[in-house]
Amino acid sequence: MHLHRSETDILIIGSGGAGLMAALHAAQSCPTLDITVAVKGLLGKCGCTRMVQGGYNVALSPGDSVERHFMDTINGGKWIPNQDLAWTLCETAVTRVRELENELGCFFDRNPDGSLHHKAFAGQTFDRTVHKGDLTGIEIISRLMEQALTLGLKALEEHRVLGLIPAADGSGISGALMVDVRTGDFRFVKAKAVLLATGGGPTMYRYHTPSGDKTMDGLAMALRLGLDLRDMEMVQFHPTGLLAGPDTRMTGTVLEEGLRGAGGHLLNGEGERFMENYDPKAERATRDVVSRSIFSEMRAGRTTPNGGVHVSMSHLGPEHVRKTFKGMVERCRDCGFDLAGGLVEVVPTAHYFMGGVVVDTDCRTAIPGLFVAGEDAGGVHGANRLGGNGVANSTVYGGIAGERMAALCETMPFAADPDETVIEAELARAREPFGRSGANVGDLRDRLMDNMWDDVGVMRDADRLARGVASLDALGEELMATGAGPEKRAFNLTWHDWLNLRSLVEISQVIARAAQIREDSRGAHYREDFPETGDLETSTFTVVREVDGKLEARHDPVVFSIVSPGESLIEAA
Amino acid sequence: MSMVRTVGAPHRRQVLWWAFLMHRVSGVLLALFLPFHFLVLGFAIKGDATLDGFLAWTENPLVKLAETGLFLLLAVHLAGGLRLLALELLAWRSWQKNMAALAAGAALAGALLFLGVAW
Amino acid sequence: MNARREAYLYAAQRLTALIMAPLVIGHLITIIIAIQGGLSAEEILSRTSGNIFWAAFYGLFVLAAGIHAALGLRMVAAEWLGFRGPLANWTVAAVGLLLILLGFRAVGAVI
Amino acid sequence: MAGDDKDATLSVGVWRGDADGGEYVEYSVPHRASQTVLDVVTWIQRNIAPDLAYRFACRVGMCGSCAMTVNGRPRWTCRTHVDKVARNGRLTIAPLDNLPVVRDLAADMAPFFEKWKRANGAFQGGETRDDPIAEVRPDEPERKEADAAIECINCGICYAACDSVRWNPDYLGPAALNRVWALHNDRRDVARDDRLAAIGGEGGCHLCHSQAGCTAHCPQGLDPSGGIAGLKRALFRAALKGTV
Ligand SMILES: Cc1cc2nc3c(=O)[nH]c(=O)nc-3n(C[C@H](O)[C@H](O)[C@H](O)COP(=O)(O)OP(=O)(O)OC[C@H]3O[C@@H](n4cnc5c(N)ncnc54)[C@H](O)[C@@H]3O)c2cc1C
Ligand code: HEM
Ligand code: SF4
Ligand code: F3S
Ligand code: FES
Repeated sequence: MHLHRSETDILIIGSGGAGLMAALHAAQSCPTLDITVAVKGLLGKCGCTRMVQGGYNVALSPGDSVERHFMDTINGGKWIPNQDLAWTLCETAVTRVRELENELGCFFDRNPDGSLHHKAFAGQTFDRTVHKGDLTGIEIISRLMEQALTLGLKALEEHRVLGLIPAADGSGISGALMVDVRTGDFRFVKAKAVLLATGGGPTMYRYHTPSGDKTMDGLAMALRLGLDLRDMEMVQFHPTGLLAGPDTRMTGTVLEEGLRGAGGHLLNGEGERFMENYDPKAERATRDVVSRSIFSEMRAGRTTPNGGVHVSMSHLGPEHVRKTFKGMVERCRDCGFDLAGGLVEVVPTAHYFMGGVVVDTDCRTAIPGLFVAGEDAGGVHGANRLGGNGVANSTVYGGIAGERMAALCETMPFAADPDETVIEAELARAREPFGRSGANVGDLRDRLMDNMWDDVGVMRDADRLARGVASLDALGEELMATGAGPEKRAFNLTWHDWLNLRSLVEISQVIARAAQIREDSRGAHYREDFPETGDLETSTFTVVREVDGKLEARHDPVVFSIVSPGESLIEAA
Repeated sequence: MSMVRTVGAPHRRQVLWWAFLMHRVSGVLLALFLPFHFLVLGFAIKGDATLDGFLAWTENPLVKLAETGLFLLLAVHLAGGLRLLALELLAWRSWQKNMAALAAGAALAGALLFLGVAW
Repeated sequence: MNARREAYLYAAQRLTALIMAPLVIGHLITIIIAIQGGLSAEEILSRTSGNIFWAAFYGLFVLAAGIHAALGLRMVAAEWLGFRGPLANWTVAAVGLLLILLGFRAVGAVI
Repeated sequence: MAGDDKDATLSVGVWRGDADGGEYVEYSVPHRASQTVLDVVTWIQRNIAPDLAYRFACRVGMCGSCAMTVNGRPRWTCRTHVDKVARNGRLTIAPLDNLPVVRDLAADMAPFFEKWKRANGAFQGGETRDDPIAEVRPDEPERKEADAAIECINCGICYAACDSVRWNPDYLGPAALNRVWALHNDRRDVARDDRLAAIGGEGGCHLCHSQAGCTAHCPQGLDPSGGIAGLKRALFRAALKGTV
């Protein structure tokens, strides 16, 4: 098996907010560094940072404070977040937004007097979300991308990273193995420091919002390296994903929160408003409550033709709706629905993944030289992520990782040699499906998505989780018996689908394991058999890791390093 | 095997593209025709007879048609050119389509007028 | 520098267009009037001979047309014939010059 | 076409090939009520042609990866409903024009971004992260121009629709120039004169002939054509002032 080998100082995996910000900061810290970005799609054109609609949380508004942002984050995360991570997030977001505006050229919406506009976002005690209309992500990623283009970094576009390779001498990381999607050639890039920034992404659910290139590859790689993954049961569902039937990729894509905020109604299959039966705030209840309520209606069989519920806006006046939610109305119209005047089917949809690799505030992991930032990192959000903290997380920590990696490289004479046996093992693993005749990988994925949706989804209990674990095991075995036909590696999307599915199955197993051991309901994790939120003072977070091919799950106590339950930084201030 | 990916390139089928094409073709044809036109007039140096002889030749319907064509070209190019100048120098935008239509219409009207008068 | 040259060439093309616009309109109207009753050499010459106004009118037109057409052809040659660079520039300049010379000869003849 | 009719099929010609050439291959695809062109392509790859190469990411019109030529016109396929474009149940799908092909429906976007870079399409600010954020009133005329040009998703559709690009491969093209127009109207930027110089020379904005295919096809409703006209004016002024 021929393997291209090359060397770089810093290898960045992924070109979302975290990856690109890391590249920029590394280059600023040390312009002579050789920086390589390997990314599954085209530079800056894949991943979810592009897809950010709502905006970016930052305590820049007069009267707001980092303390307040921090308290909202901790409360939203149900006291599970790593407080040092959350604090660094809130504190650094201030500089980061100024950097985005002043140095990189993002332009966020202004008030009529020219000052930065901050909008309200659910779950926060202050209007602190800066945004560019409802297409904030496009502005952020485009500006990052064009700055990265001028850096002269080495972009390995359409290079899928297959595995992280440790050093032969056990001293840390050595680099990453990848495949050039276009040619099918394998390549090992040796590096002094590696950043994992593949952006998590819970795309193993029947309904999901993230971009299609995100399939938990990064977390699966980290798991294989034996790293601790935390909060893996924490999957955030957005209550209103578009439901357009199983045959279209449009299904699952997000219909914005504001529809409910503005007074939109949710109607079940019998045409009744049902939210009042679950929560006095009705449609304006929080994301998790609305998601569970819709899910309950669906379980009770009161569904629309495609198996969801309806969102109805027309009572607000179609013209008004068309004006206020232009983007959403157009998006629905493009796939054949009339949001302004008719009914549109919606369903809760998996949106964000709070779980991830255990890191410190310098983005370091347990393996020297390996850094993790963005949605791949765990601990920042705890049990729930505030809308607007996701892109803040990826750009804040991407930047930090870039600086720390640059500093590390400057003290290192050369990169460590790789453990060749791991390279061999990863190559064999990637080529696994070749030679076996192919069943339809898509069918397996459909089954995975159904399993996860039904048994490890919005509402969980011990029985369902047990069933979920069993079907995931069976699915895993079936996948290993399924092939991708003869070995044709150049732009073979069917092979990549297989690889995607393997990452998804593995991380699904971790999610299910973590969900099994968390026997209380918190934030995004809801156990019907343990509906109460446990004692906050003794809060723990879950950690799963792989030991000798087996998953081990445990609880670690939350350290209240800054504030304890019952206290608040705001009163103190 | 063929490299042709878009047969007939329908992406061009929009008003402003045709406006562009008409403008360009008329410009090129004008540039080709104008030297001859000048040449003809230049005959005047050699005495009225040559010119008259030549002008008599223009009584030929075919030549008349060509003259009409020239007139049309000039009209088309003029109208298209004014449209472009408005667009680029005055930053007219939503007007574009109207201007294109106007240009074509004016050119056609001019040509018809000329035809009517000439024959 | 390059940018300035292109900007000036662009401006020259648009400027000559602006100059020609009224001239062409004027010319077209004259033709329509002239054509009624058929063209004749006397007619043309009696109208134009020794008339300083028409001399300036057509002189200006010829000058502008030469510059304008040369610049226009430069663009078309580059795009449709792939003919670019110094040789192309000199060629279209020559065409423009020829146009101007022929034009002046014609103007000289009828004035 | 009857959308819900389970028997209805689409006849789809898909361009298959690579940089050396290719041809249209016919597929028959079930027609559904909710079905985008991207769904058609996906269905073919999943069910008939496992080795069909194409690209997508966000599937909601934000990433600009899924642009292809559909029935002869460049479009974003994830947000193009089949019923909007199919003629008598017929679709032809090819990679974007004016770009090299990687394989099948995937075009090589490298020249597009190379030009973005050449046009100096990256912001250059005079302030740093330690300075306050500039106060810019949204109703300033310059700001309005910049805002109108800002939401480009770099899909390359305008680039594929422009014959000036086709005829002169050196031409920067509408998207890069549209970006420059946005930056030209961003008064926080300190490199506006340099940028005018970068887009005024060879391959620059004077190669645009206002064909306006860019504006007609831009899925984000931007107006590169108008922006480029603005750049031409700006360049002329700059030439007179001697700043380029
Ligand atoms: C529809 C939607 C709306 C959202 N709205 C908001 C919002 O309003 N506010 C907010 O704060 N957050 C929002 N989020 C969340 C936010 O987008 C993400 O949390 C954040 O952008 C993640 O950034 P990232 O850099 O970690 O990952 P991403 O931006 O997702 O980038 C991941 C990168 O890794 C690459 N990659 C993946 N696997 C591999 C591999 N094997 N090899 C090589 N490369 C790989 C991907 O191609 C991609 O380039 C939203 C998310 C979605 C889906
Ligand atoms: C009546 C007054 C005229 C006006 C207002 C006018 C206007 C214009 C304009 C604005 C262009 C630029 C097109 C572009 O770059 O896209 C142009 C191009 C051109 N003009 Fe004229 N023009 C006039 C007369 C003429 C004449 C008399 C000739 C012939 C000698 C001519 C020949 C050309 C040519 C060859 C082009 C290039 C076509 C192209 O680039 O597409 N024009 N004209
Ligand atoms: S200007 Fe429009 S068509 Fe061109 S790349 Fe940007 S979004 Fe696409
Ligand atoms: S299509 Fe091309 S020619 Fe100009 S107006 Fe747009 S860039
Ligand atoms: S898939 Fe992102 S724009 Fe179509």
